[in-house]
Amino acid sequence: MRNDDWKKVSRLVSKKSLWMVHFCTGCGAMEMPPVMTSRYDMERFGIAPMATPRQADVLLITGYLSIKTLKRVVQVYEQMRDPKYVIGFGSCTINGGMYWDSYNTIKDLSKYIPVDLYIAGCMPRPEAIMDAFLKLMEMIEKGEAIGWKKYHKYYDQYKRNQRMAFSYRLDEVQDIKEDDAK
Amino acid sequence: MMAKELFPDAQEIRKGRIRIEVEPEKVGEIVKKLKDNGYDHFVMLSCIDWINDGQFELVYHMWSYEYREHVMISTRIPRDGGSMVTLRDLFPQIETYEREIHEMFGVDFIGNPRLGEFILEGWPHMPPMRKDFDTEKFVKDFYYKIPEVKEE
Amino acid sequence: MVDLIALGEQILLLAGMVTLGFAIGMFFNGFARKVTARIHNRIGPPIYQGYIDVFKLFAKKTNISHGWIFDLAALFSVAGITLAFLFLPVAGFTLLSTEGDIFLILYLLAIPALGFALGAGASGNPNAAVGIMRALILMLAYELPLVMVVVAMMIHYNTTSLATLVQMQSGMHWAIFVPVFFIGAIIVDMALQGMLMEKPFDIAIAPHEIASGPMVEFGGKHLGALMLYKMMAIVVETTLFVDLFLGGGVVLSVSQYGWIAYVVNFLVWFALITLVFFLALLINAVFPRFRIEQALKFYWKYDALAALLILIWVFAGVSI
Amino acid sequence: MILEAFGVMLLAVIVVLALDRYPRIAAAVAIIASLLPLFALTSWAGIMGISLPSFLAPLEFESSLVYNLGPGTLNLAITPLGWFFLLLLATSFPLALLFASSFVRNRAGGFYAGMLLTMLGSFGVLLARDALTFFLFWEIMSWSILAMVLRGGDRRAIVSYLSFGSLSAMLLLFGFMMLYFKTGTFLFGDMHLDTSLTTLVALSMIVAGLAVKGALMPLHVWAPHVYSRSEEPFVAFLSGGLSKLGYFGMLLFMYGIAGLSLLSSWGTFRDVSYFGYALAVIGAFTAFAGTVLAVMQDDLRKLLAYSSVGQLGYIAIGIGIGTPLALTGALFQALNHTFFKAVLFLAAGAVYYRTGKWKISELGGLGYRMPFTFLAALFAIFALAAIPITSGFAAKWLLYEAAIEKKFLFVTPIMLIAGVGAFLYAYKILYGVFLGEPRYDVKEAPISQLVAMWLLVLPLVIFLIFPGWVADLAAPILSEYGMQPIPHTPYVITTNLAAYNTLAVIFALMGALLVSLILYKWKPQEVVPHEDNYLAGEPPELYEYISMHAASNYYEPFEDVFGPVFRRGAERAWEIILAAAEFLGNGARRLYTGLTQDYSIYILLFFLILVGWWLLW
Repeated sequence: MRNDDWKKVSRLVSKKSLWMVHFCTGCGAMEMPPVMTSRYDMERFGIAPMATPRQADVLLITGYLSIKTLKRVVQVYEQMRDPKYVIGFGSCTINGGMYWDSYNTIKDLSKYIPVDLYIAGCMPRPEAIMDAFLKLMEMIEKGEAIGWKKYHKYYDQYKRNQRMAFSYRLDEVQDIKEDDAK
Repeated sequence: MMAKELFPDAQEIRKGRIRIEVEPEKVGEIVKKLKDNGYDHFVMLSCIDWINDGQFELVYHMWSYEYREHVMISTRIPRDGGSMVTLRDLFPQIETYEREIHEMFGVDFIGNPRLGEFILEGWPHMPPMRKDFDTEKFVKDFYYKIPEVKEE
Repeated sequence: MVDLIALGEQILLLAGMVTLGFAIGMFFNGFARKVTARIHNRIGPPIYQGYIDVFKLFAKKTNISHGWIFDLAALFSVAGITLAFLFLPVAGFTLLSTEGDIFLILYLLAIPALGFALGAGASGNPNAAVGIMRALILMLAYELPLVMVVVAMMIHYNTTSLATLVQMQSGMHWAIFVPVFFIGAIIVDMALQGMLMEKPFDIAIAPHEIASGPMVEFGGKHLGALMLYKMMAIVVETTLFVDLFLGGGVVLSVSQYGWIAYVVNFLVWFALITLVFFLALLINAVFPRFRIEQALKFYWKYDALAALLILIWVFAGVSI
Repeated sequence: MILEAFGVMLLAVIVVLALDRYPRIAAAVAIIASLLPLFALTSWAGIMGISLPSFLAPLEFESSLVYNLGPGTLNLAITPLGWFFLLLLATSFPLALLFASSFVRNRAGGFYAGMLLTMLGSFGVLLARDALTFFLFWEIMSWSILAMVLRGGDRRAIVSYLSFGSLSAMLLLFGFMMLYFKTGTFLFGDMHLDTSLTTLVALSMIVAGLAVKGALMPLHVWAPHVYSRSEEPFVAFLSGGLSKLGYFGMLLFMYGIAGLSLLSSWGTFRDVSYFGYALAVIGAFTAFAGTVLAVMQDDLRKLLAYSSVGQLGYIAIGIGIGTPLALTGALFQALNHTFFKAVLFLAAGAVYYRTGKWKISELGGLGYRMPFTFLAALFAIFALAAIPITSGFAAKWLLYEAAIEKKFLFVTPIMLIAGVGAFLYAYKILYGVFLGEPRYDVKEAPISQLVAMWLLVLPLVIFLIFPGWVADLAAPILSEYGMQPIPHTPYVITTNLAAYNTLAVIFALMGALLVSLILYKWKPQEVVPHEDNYLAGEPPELYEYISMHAASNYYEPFEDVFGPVFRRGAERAWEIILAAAEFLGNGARRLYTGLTQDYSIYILLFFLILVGWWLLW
């Protein structure tokens, strides 16, 4: 079997077993219980909630992120093992949403960690979440969900943006090269 | 004894809601007196930025379960370099409110040992709850200026 | 030369049975989730979900380790549970069970548990340490009623070998049909609930409370190995129950029916372990969880007290 | 020959005392001197036609040595039982000294002198063939142990050891005297005991006196104090080697001198004598209570001490049951315990040597820093928890089989549950000391300490593969007691109930490990630093002030349940007895008023009672 074929099979099987860790900030966490319980039942697609990022494949950011929370999110994201995917919930992760003018919440999540998929809405309905997961599976199968590859490739850019955010200054960016880029 | 009897010049906004305006130096004394007279619940400490007057207003909220009465002790301190003596010896929980007000408004509470970083981590700018802090401008100058990740 | 061929056949048989055991274990994972989902009025994952999950975990691109002690967990858990499986009589096959006995199996079951605990402890995560503490106390809790009933049975049947026990129960003289050991079966089933760490005794791996406890730092292939261990543990523990009380699932004698007996016995064994596991799942699906000292008190008060009655019954030699 | 060896050892005692300022040389002298008796005995055995090292074949021990030492006679002989225990002591003792060579720094001469005297006493006990010689050497051993305890300088340890040691000596002496008046001889070979009550009382007294040394409950009180307040090499020998002498004595008196038929003549229950049954029940209780108490300790040495108490209880169970199977199991357990407990105490010593801490909650993460110490301790812990990848399992298995065979319905579950309890404290040692958060940046233990530990681990591996060899060693002992040795080959032990094949276990384990290793090495992995740990996303900067080592009060739910019942139970009971004795003594003291009138009244009362008695009868 050629390596490409093997990768294809691997993707085909792996998409049916997405384990997620949800980072419950904001109100998006409230939409998860109906998705998981008997009304919508996401487990029928092999999606299961996990307790720690070590075990998980998908990171759900379910709402706004303050800078302080962003630090934890980056920590959690880096603790996840490849291949890993990120889904951003609602307007807050896209452009800040109702926190568009807040001094302490980030406006665009994809500047700090690679986001594979956004779900629009404030908040998105459970149907939208289900749809997003199906879309993610499709992307995985086609090999389009490559956020984790992007994170490796543009690691210095992501780190730069994270440093800017953590220090609340645009100019105070240290030399990334010294950091052990993975 | 009820607050009205203790402080005859207190202003009764409506039933069960008393407001006392005092000098900053007298706040400790009054809070202690109220605490000894049945007002044993310290509700919170809040701060208002009167930017046109150049003053911060600190409001100490207290509640008595006995009289079912809410007392607000209001005091004003100067906006620039204003400071206040900590009351953490009377009510330990005041410490937390003082930390928050220190972080958000920059008021110095003399005697509070924990006035460090509280909610914000590494915030280098002006305390953000002050009225002269323009959040919209800050967001535009900072968050929107963070560059997108460029893909080659 | 003949000996060598026989040895080769034996090794092939063992390897085949172990593979089959793991396959059944993975099937049980999907089965458990499906049953639980149906009780919750959900559709649930496909029944082959266990295979997909294990495949995915072993297909992860990067894996992390916390050092060589951490790696021992994966090694010892899979190897230990395989060892325990090999020393059980399974579906009419004695495997290696004539070379050991029930005590060996009880202690072999401790190899994966201690190996797993070693790895979890080596990760340095406090959640893992707390989880292991609970798991060990739970082990102490459920072992008391279990060993009391087992000792009563062993003294009654005057053997400690499971292979002999299964043989003595052949011809449908199952222990569960003896009234005393029917009660014993209920007690051991309670203990089995703790052994399988199903609710109400899943405090050790409480995912919402201590972030899945011992498994908190395991991901990728390490977690895959642990999942294999847990899945195989289901097979081993239910088989232990079936061997003790349900005659190991042996209904037809091989000498009489030839190869048909093997097939039938295998199917009956499979049906019985599925049934035992199904009962555990039913309890699991509807219960909240006990705190650890509640679990300890439950086992040592009610379960052990009932087991004590059995011991006294056997002691007095009444009606058995 | 043996007396010459004793003489050389006495000489060595003086030499090491003189070499107090040169600890290394003193250690070397002591180690050489400690190897002498073993050589002497082996060569002596060679003269007697025993070709060594085939000591694993059944031995013939016949002749005895009689030494006239002026006023008295020393009767010494090498017996199969003595030989078995000699092997244990003589192998663990030089290694403890080797460990001490880098561990003991201050007043080293006194340490080695005390150790050598202890060893001399214990060897004499093992070789003694009459009660007086036994008692003489027993007391030499006991008093030199006291000297070592005094070095520790803990008042509680000294007082408890002194009181229980004198209780033990008293009981032994009374027992010997009663036997002497009954039989008219001190020689073990000539003692022909009858079934009278006096013999029973004498035997019970002797066994109780021996049980003090064997740390059986409720006579164990001294052990945790002494074990936790003396130097580790000594404790390793005390717990590993010397505590076995109590059980050696029990075997000698119960089966060698009294014999099974005599024990059974006082009544049997399911073919087990009441005497043995009582011992087995006490042993089971000791095993369980010792385990529970060990789980609750935070001091590493105390934990190991209570674990010793618990593990020694198993030997008492085996001796109590008294079938060939049980006695083999007891001997096997004695052998295992000698080695694994010595390793554990030495490992604790090595940890202390590097970190200076005894408390489990203050240690942590040493597994990566001291890997060889960790592996030795891990192996010993596997043996302690009777995991079937060490020889520890075979001993426990034999005992379980023996108990089931004799239908010990209530003792067996207690033994089994104590075995599970051992997992709890075993993991507490593992996690608290060697796993978890690395807190100390220390080096590996010195090479002498490592060598000592690993040589002690060796027997645990050998007897895992060849449990039959222990049965070989036990066979002459059993035949001396008129019992059949258990059926065995080097790898397989067979009982009426089942069989245990170590080769099957080992090969299956190898195969399974190989398969899981292949499965495991399939994918690459990277090792992350310890700080990269999932704590709900808290960044590593915070770890500086948050301790991630969850080892303090580790088994809190367990302690909540068992603590009220077990904590200080035995000590409290003894304190109540002590208080009662003190109260009675104080009352008796009031009688001595110093007034002549009072004394005359006592005399009068005494005569009145006499007269009254005479009138009534």
